[in-house]
Amino acid sequence: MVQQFPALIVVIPLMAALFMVPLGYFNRRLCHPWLVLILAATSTMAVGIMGQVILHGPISYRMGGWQPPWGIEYHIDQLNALMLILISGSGLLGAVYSGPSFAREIDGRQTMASSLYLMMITGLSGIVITGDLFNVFVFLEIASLSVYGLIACGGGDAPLATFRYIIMGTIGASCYLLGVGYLYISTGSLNLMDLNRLLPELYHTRVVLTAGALMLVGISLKMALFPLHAWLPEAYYEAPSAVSGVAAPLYTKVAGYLVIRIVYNLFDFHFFTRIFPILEILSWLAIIALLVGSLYAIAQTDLKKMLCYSVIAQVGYIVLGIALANRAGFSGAILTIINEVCTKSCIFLATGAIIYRVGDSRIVNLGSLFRRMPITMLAFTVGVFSMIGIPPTLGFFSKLYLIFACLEAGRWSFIAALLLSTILNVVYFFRVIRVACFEDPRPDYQRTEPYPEVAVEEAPLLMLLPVVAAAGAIILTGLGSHWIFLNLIRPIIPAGF
Amino acid sequence: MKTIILIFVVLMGLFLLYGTMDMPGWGDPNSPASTWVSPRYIEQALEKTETPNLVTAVLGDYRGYDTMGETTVIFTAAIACALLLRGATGNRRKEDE
Amino acid sequence: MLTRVYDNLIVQTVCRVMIPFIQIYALYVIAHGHYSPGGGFQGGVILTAALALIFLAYGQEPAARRMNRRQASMLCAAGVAIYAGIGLYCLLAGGNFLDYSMLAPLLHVSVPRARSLGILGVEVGVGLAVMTAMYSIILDIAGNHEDESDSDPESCSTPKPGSIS
Amino acid sequence: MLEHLLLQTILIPALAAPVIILTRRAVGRKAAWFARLGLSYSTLLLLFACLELARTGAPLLESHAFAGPEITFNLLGDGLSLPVALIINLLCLALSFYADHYIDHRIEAIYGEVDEHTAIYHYTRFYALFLLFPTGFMGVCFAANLIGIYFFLEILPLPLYFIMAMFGYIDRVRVAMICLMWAVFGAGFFLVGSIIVYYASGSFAVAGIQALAGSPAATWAIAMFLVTILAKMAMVPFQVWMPWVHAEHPTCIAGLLAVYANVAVYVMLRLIIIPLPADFQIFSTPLMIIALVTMVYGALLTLGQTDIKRFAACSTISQLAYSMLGVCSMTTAGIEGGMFFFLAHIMGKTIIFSTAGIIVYTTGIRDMRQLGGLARKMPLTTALWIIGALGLAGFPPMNSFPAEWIMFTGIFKAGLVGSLTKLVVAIGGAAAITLSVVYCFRSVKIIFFGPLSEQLAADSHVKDPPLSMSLPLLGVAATAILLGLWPSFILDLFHQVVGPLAF
Amino acid sequence: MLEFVISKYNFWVYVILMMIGLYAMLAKRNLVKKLIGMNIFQTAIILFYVSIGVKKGPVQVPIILTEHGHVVQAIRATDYLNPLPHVLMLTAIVVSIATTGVALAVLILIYRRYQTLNEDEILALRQQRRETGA
Repeated sequence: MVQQFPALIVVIPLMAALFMVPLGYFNRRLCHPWLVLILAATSTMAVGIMGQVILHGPISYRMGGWQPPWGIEYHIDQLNALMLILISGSGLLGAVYSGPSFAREIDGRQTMASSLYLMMITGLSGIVITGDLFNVFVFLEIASLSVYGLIACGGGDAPLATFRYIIMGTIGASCYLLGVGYLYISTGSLNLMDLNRLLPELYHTRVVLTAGALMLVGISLKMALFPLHAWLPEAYYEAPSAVSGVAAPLYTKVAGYLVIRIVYNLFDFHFFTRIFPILEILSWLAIIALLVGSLYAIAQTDLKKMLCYSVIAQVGYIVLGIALANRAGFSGAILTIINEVCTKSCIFLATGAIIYRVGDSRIVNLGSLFRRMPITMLAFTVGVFSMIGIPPTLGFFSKLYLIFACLEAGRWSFIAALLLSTILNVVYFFRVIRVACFEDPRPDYQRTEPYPEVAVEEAPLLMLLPVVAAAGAIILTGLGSHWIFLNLIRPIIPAGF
Repeated sequence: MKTIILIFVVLMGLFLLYGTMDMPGWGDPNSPASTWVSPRYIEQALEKTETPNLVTAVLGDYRGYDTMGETTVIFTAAIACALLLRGATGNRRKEDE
Repeated sequence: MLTRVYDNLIVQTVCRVMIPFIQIYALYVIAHGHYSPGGGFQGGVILTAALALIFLAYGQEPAARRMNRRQASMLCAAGVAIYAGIGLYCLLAGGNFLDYSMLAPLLHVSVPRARSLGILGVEVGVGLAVMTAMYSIILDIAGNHEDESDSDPESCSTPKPGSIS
Repeated sequence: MLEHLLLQTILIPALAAPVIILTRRAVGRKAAWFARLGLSYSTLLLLFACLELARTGAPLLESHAFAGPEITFNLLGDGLSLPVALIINLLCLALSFYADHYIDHRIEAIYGEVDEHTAIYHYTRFYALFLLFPTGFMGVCFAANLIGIYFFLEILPLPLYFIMAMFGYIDRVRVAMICLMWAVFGAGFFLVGSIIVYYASGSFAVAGIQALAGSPAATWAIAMFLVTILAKMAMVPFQVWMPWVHAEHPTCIAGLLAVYANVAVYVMLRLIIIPLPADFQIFSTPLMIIALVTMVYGALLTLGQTDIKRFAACSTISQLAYSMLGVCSMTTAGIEGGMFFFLAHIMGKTIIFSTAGIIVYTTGIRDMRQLGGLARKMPLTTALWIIGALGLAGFPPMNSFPAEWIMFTGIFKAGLVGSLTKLVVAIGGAAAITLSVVYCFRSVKIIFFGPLSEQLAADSHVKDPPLSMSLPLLGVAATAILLGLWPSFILDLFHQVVGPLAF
Repeated sequence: MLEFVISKYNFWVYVILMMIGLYAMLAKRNLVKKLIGMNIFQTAIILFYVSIGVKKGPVQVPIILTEHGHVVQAIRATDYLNPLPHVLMLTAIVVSIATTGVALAVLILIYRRYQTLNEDEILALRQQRRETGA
């Protein structure tokens, strides 16, 4: 059975999503336990796959028994397995959390929302597990469509934000598809490993160059890399808490994963450094992204919006690691992905819990939250420390690797930018902590929301557990960062650095 | 603004055309796309799947997983529309802001 | 709010005549997809066209009486489930996911024939899923959300006036 | 008990903090005793270790795995780190007793009349945060890995930030932020310096820094570390934060703030001067000049203060520069004297500041001009302040006297064998001592002698504070005098490390 | 140059179509027009893919000629069109339709909230609401 896990990890959530529809019509209260159950199973399978990969090396799984490149092939190495764990783990946290969150924010529509939630996990897992470029596109669209639906049901200005997201997301996906088409016309293959074998002879043709650029631009749109980021803050801001608590950590990072695959596995990275030096441009964009994102975040007065801009800044870190194209950069990018998933889960879910209790996420209204929601705020603080990069959280180690990478590449100015962005992080996060810690609740604050009056106290257990678990994951991954490097990253560092 | 967009769009088009300059001509039977993966489908699909319509054979079997994804996509769309439009007047956040 | 009156006799009669033929044709397209252009998706869309004709000619309520939103969603899930279920059966029977050759012992046929039948099975699933999914989308987008007699009373609170119809 | 002795001193306070939070509902105010007991225990451990070291001369080495081979948690307790840690721990212990009344007073002043439950909440919160200080200081003292030192240097601003923002004076939240930003600013440079070391030597170990000797990377690493150290020590271009921070924080952590700033001297000695003496030569003279400028600047600033807390704060700037001057002189006597002055200074500063806290606590007045004649009503407090002032001014029998004596021996030696500039600096430094003598005795005169204002004379609250506030300070004073009479206990330990180095 | 244009005019057509779609998506202020632009854009890609599959000469559609279950003539790869792009595009068409469906649903929600589908009017309205609301 274990060798079938690669197929099951995608199909089980899919089947569960199908079954969710009649189940929800039968009794809506069963949706949430079902969701949690399935994602727990998925997480177990992800860990199983990781174990197998570590013990026996990369797994190849042939869909329908067809030999690649004619059939669709899964080629699973440590990076795939790692992404699967992150997706199903973060999905599990969000699933537990979604019980009270959906009941508050989209009451009465949990059935469809839970079903779409599972579809989102299906899509994301499909993207990161497959080794076929067109298959990536299909799952990219499953993931995108489900997240469009989930964001748009947030109410308020969410539909407009979603529409912009749809337009931008479609342009991104289409650019990717076009890039795949260009590769197909010049090689005749869609399989990643196969293309990697075929492409080097064609590196000097214009069509391959265009294809590489198109794919990177398309994924950058999905990833919200700096000049293409405009759609992201509003979309994640308007989404229901459980959705933004899963989409914000996962989507941009899955796109980051795709960039890693394109730069290092599909093409040889020498292609992007020597023949078509786009990595140089990407590294500068990354630096601009992490500074601009932080500056935007400072300008916000709303906690959730601030976090959305911090997502943009963090994309800069990932891309920087990829674009520097050396060992430390590659490791730093992957560590940043892990850190981002844990941290953003923790912070976004904690923010959702705050909104659940306070009814608002404007920073001025968060007075004395440390007193009223101590555990949530403690977890939030752990997340903040990881964002800033205080050891022993993983954030510190990922930044450390990035700084090594800059050193190795001899980019002193980038180190300065990294440190500056750290200081900016301190500025905007400690503003929140300051209000939550030292200011009293505003006496004239009135709940304008349609929520019923609730006491501002510790969040319900189902919301609290995921937040605390994510905070624990931040510390654990930080302490285990060297293990992660040895077992998960070192085996997949591309040859040639 | 519209002028900028127009210029951008034209540049993008030129870029795409630049990429096509190295492509094989239209209908070239010796292009890589026609000589690497696809001949195997044409030659073996009937024997292996007893399906003369190669498109169906590739769609349903060789790349059946893609097709399952395709079906999933449309299911997702249906569910998304249902989520958004059925009983969409419940308890909505910031509705009356 | 516009209320349409569905009383155009000519349209209704033509539809009544056309719909069975459309449906038969759709089934042909699905079933004959192995030998001629066609397949689950194309056939499914044609089936949707038949349902859409009912919707256009008679209005939402008669259409919903034939298949309401709830049934459409469930059937759509069933369609995808047929596809994934065939794949899962192959997996449980010892092959990889979607490896139709594992159907051969079950159906007592040769491996290539099993593959052919497997394709047919998934095409049926695709056809069902596409038909109901498109129909469900049409009902959701074009329906006026006021005669929701068929839907879950819990999940559908009062519709909002001012929606487009 | 004695296994992992160094680790114990770091972990015990760190573990006591959550214990306090967890037990506060059950035992209430008594939870603070976990802090005191823990600190007493670790102080005893350190005292034992110092005595043992003095007897055997064998430094303690502990290795603990942390995050792989590069980033370890190795600890080193040698003649330099153990006495420093001992004195710091002693101060933490003393202040943990002193803070008992004081923090109640702050809670009442800030949060008004609160019920017992809320009071305990704030009270235990203070103690839990307070314990991060000993953790951080012990870590900085003992860590034998650059990332370890960085980590503990990053920990230290956190309790500072929170305690200041929760229990400080008027502008506390903003000032806490200033302090934090400066700390982060410094930490960033420290990290860059560590990475340069790693890049050049292939390891984060402190012992590996020597490998850089003579290379251009050494100069860069030193420059990066120095930015951090100067920012922490509030040397002249970076001094802006110190008066603010020192003026607004609650006085029960004042001594620790002085340690926080001054421990940078220790870091400098450990990371720069001991492993890279040759490369440091070019920085020596400029740093000495900076130190002299800071000394004079700080002393003049102090003379101009009227606020009793700012007075102590500005004197810190001046005093920090002394130890800097000593250590930068690059002579054995200078370094040992500088380090000893560091210890003398933090003890004296603890006494002075805490006494200032007592005055503010009893009179509620911070302006020195409104005080006067308090000696009659508060004799014990007057004695404490005078002891502290003697310490700051470097008079016998305080330990700052031998410290300054030895230190200036070293500085003059450096001046005589070295360049003329150093000699001029040495003379200037010696002359600057007179300034500190002046401001110390001026403060004694203004606050405690002269006419007593009517308002204060009538106030029945103005009297010596409860013993729990003054006894710990008397203990610190006694230790300071003891060390002033018997400096060789610590100087011998220093000499174990500094002596073998060839300067 | 002329030869380049003539031998590859399929690419020219798809690029022009695609740019029309892209322009509509970016420049039009009416959200429905943006959506239509998106459809044109996706159609252009489908056109591109399908044109990959074409082979000139005496070539069959990719359905193997059989009579009563037996192959009429020996199967040669050069005799039939490339089926793979068609397969891919069937999927892409479905994706395009699904996206359009969700986008329409979102447009309905937008219309319910703002009573208009013009982006400028929506933004003005939102600004106005924010000012009065705050």
